[in-house]
Amino acid sequence: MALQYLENGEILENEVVGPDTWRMAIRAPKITDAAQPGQFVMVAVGHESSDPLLRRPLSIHRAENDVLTLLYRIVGKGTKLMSHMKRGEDISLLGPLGKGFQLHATEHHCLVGGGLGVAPLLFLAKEIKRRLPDEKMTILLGGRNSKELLVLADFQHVAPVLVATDDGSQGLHGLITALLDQEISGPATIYTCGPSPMMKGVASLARHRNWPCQVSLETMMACGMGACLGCTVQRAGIDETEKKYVHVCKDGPVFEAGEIWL
Amino acid sequence: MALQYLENGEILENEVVGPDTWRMAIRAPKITDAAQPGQFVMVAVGHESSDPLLRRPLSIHRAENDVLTLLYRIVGKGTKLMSHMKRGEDISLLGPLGKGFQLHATEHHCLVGGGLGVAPLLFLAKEIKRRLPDEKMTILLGGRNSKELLVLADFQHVAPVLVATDDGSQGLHGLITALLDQEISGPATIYTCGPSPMMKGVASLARHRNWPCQVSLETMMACGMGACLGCTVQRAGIDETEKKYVHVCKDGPVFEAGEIWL
Amino acid sequence: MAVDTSVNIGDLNLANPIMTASGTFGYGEEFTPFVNLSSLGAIVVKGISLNPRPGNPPPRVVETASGMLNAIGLQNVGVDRFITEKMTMIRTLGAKVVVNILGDSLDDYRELAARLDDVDGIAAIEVNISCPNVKKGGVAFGTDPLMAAKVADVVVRQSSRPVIIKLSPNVTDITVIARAVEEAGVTAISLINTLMGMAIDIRTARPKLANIIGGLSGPAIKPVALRMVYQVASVVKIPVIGIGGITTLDDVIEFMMAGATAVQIGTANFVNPAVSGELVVGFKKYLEDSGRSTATELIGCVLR
Amino acid sequence: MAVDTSVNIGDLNLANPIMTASGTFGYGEEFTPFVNLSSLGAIVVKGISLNPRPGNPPPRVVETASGMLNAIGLQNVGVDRFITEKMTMIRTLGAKVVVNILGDSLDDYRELAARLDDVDGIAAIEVNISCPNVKKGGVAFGTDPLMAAKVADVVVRQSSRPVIIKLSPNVTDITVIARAVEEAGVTAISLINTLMGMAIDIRTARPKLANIIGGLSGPAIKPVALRMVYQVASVVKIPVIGIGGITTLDDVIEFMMAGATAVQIGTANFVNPAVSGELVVGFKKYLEDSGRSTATELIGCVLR
Ligand SMILES: Cc1cc2nc3c(=O)[nH]c(=O)nc-3n(C[C@H](O)[C@H](O)[C@H](O)COP(=O)(O)OP(=O)(O)OC[C@H]3O[C@@H](n4cnc5c(N)ncnc54)[C@H](O)[C@@H]3O)c2cc1C
Ligand SMILES: Cc1cc2nc3c(=O)[nH]c(=O)nc-3n(C[C@H](O)[C@H](O)[C@H](O)COP(=O)(O)OP(=O)(O)OC[C@H]3O[C@@H](n4cnc5c(N)ncnc54)[C@H](O)[C@@H]3O)c2cc1C
Ligand SMILES: Cc1cc2nc3c(=O)[nH]c(=O)nc-3n(C[C@H](O)[C@H](O)[C@H](O)COP(=O)(O)O)c2cc1C
Ligand SMILES: Cc1cc2nc3c(=O)[nH]c(=O)nc-3n(C[C@H](O)[C@H](O)[C@H](O)COP(=O)(O)O)c2cc1C
Ligand code: FES
Ligand code: FES
Repeated sequence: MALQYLENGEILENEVVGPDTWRMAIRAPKITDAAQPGQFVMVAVGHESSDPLLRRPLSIHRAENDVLTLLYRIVGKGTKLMSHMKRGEDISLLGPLGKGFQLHATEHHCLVGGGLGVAPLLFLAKEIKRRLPDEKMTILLGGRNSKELLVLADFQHVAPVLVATDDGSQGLHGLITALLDQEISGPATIYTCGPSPMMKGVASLARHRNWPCQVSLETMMACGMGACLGCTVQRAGIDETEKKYVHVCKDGPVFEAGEIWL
Repeated sequence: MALQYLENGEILENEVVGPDTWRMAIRAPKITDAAQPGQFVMVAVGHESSDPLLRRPLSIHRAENDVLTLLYRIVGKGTKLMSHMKRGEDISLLGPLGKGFQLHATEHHCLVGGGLGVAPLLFLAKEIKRRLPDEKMTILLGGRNSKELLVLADFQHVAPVLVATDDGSQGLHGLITALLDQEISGPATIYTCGPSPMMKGVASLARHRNWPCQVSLETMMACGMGACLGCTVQRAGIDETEKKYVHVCKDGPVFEAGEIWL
Repeated sequence: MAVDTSVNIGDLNLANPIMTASGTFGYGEEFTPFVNLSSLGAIVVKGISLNPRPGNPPPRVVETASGMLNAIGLQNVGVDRFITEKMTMIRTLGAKVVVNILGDSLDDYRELAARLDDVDGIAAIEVNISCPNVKKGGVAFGTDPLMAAKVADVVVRQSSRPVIIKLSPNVTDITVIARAVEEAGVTAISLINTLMGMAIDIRTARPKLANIIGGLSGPAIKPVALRMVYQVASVVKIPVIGIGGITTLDDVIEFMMAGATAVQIGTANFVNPAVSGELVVGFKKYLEDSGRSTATELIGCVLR
Repeated sequence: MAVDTSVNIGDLNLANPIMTASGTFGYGEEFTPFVNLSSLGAIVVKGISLNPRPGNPPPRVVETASGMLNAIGLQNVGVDRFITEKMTMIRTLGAKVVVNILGDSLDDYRELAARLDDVDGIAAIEVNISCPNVKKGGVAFGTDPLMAAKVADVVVRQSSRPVIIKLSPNVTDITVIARAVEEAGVTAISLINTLMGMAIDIRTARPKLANIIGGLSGPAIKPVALRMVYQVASVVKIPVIGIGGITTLDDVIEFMMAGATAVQIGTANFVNPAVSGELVVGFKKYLEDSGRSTATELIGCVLR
């Protein structure tokens, strides 16, 4: 079994980086050291209260020098509580969890992220650059508007970035799938994370173009470690055994697009 | 009906003043203005979480210049959460609640407080001094040891203070009832708040000496405003109607000692 | 856009679906500093019995995770003083008032219903059947479909007003009880009353409540309440009133979508005494914002 | 002072009363980074049926106030692969293992019990009777005393090992079911399984769980679980195993004082995967600090 830790990290930074979007940096040497791009952590948000009860899954945004970074959007109680946490406080993390992105040599690494889906892609981009420094990489980012293009500069430090916005306030006026369609030609490997309609679009284009495509999924999770069987998505193809479903926390969150029902 | 408010106060100070004991000052003009000694407030400790669920009853320790002060001990989840609140944050208060101390002219006002029971007595002492400046007042405070004699200096500013400690580290080595028995002679009115065995002792001595005696009680409370009927204590004497019990939040928290079963 | 927030419980028209739950709102009076009572759909007053009851010894309440246990023991002034003293005050409140009744026997219920039927200023009767039937060895009326139907029947016969029957959740199949009381002719069903629960003080090794067992209420029970409202609304034709842990506007909408025509706010009144009034305002705004023109559109939309 | 933390479930001696609950601890393996499994009283593995089951479509879990709803749908590999694949791994864990079984019919239960009786490395069988009886129109076995007793009877007859029967809390009178299965000869009773609950997504007006209704677990249900353990322990002579919202050491002590001989930790494992091991350590310390020399002194001390 892969190494997993329950680690109390010290919050080094917790700040706003976009609309309702925060970034938290945590000193957590054990998890940071073991982390692979595409993996996630389960974060305890509730202190001694039983409401909220469960940990919250968040992708590993960066993992460098003993410091794990999370990028999160306030959507409910748990993420709101996280945004109230202060530098110096402890936070309990469980991780690294799940199966991340698979890195293979390819002519062209294309990272396609929408909205908060950019969270795991920065770690991935940095790893590609570190481990496969000579290979071509392009990063495509989408958002509703220019403000929703999160941590853009961080990506630009790693590789060339192309952007699309729904309102045209920056980059291509339109969907990120259109950007992908226009800008990328020839063989490539796609890594994508974002809202589910976006990933569907990206996966279908990839199938069309014969690009291998890895998608990073989200589902509701109770445990994050394969114990509750709560985090299912359906496998592509019909099967009436217990193998009909895969578990996002253990078999994923990253899957080959063809493997599952998107 | 007496004036009651639901008021969001601003925390001006929240600091340790003794073993596990904190003092919180809150700008809350409406409640402060309406407050009488012996009354209490119901404090929301849970923010948007439903655990802890209920407000916590705390006596009004001071009420001056728009500022309400609470003195509280960390005994569980709710008070612990209170101690984490920071200056500048808001806190929701419901109050002032209940029937406080009755001030009548008397030869000698004796305030007898043990442990956290001193909380409502400071406000009372100040009111006696303000409204009945010519009458004699003595304050008797007890605690396990000198550290548990809380906010002693604040009392000493108002009137002469006598102390007793269980371990003899300050004042009389022994119970506060012994101190009361030794030091107070002649007619007096007793106001007491503290652990239940202490109040029993004080009330029994008062009965013996024919002193009017007001006691301030604590029970579990859900609403603090007479709606849940949860906060009962038994009335002295037997009665099989609904009048068998009184409600601490509405009929009290201050009672004539003879009125209830202590 | 003008929206219609009103709902009907039989012939009883409520300005909006927000009611307060029995035993959590006193006789209304206590809340006048915080809520404009006439803005509410209705208030339900503390349960009334034939004779005054002292209630249980303390401790009567204890907090649990996202909930509380109570064993008040149905303390009340009895129907005589309720009529002479409380109703006089209640009529001045400007609220629609539902009177909650409870008994030890069928005769109790019959007499209570008869006595209250002559009293002015009552909009409806709500019958609490979670109480023990003393003749049947203390088994709660509400746990047996036959007994529940009998109580419903005697009250309906004595009342010229709408009769709401309030179900106990401590049963194997709530739909059986619901169908039985519907057959008996009640106007509406309200649910749920509290779940039976317990807590122990480990320092003293004694139950935290003097009565040992108490009723669990608050957000903790909401999923159970919502499930039962959904189940009951699926099988009866009469209006269902949802109760159990309702605290936020989202909770109100959930219960209505599950099939509730109205809702009652209970424990939440203790946490925020202004909550019922806030929900009335919030509900109207929700309808406006969501582009629905009537409250009734919401009712049971999950069922369809 | 040397303390004896052990307890007995019939002939089965547990080093301490801390077990893990079925469906919340996988097959144990997932927790090896966080807990020394051999330090636990026992682990109970995910429920096993005769044939593999895919389980329900997603979403399968949703959080509620101090609790969660699940509708996993009893996904499992089936008894054959359980025996050949899982048991091989489980035997290496060094833990005392209780196997939880579930069926659609009496025959299922009989066959499961028979198949497992030959398998090495199983300390006891726990029978989940909260499942629907397909022959009886889907009414859960655990809601009817006769059906519950029949299941208990067939499993007891096929098993040479201790048989624990796990009760559903969704019943009017838990003591009736408990007495019925005691009569049928089970070694112990565990309770409670989850309460039936529901949640609605108001944006979509659809239930949050694909299965509509799910099982409520976690701290929210603790008061109900504790009450039922207390009630059952008051009427049966066999050991009772307490389950429901147990998270802290205080919770463990409460359940034991209410009459539980051992406890199972469920949802809390998701919040803190190390919790079961921490409770083993904490329990020993509690006994030492409280001056009790044996765990058994605690059992049912509220009842006395
Ligand atoms: C593997 C994984 C990685 C994730 N990475 C990130 C990340 O890097 N940054 C980020 O901001 N978010 C991420 N998410 C989503 C994040 O977990 C949820 O937004 C968060 O749990 C919401 O918690 P809350 O208490 O604020 O909201 P809640 O009050 O619990 O819910 C608010 C809304 O969010 C939805 N929601 C809650 N939990 C989840 C969940 N687990 N998955 C999807 N939707 C959910 C609810 O259905 C509800 O509509 C990830 C989810 C998964 C499964
Ligand atoms: C009218 C009134 C005035 C009070 N004034 C003060 C005050 O000025 N300063 C102060 O420190 N405390 C005061 N108390 C007690 C205070 O309300 C409790 O200590 C507090 O509610 C505990 O909350 P918690 O969440 O920290 O503890 P919990 O986790 O709720 O409980 C911890 C322990 O405290 C006990 N407890 C909880 N609530 C109460 C209660 N309402 N009354 C008595 N015991 C309780 C519990 O039984 C438990 O043993 C007062 C109580 C009342 C009724
Ligand atoms: C302190 C208290 C007293 C109650 N008294 C009554 C009562 O007299 N009659 C009744 O029918 N229900 C009574 N109830 C039950 C509530 O009306 C309601 O059904 C239950 O609390 C669930 O709703 P909630 O979770 O919103 O509180 C009482 C509840 C509480 C908490
Ligand atoms: C995700 C999940 C899956 C469960 N699966 C099973 C199961 O397969 N068999 C069973 O008997 N109980 C199952 N249960 C019930 C638990 O074993 C336990 O009885 C219940 O959750 C109450 O305990 P808790 O509040 O500590 O979680 C499951 C519970 C959860 C939360
Ligand atoms: S979240 Fe529990 S198995 Fe995946
Ligand atoms: S605390 Fe509710 S009536 Fe006193």
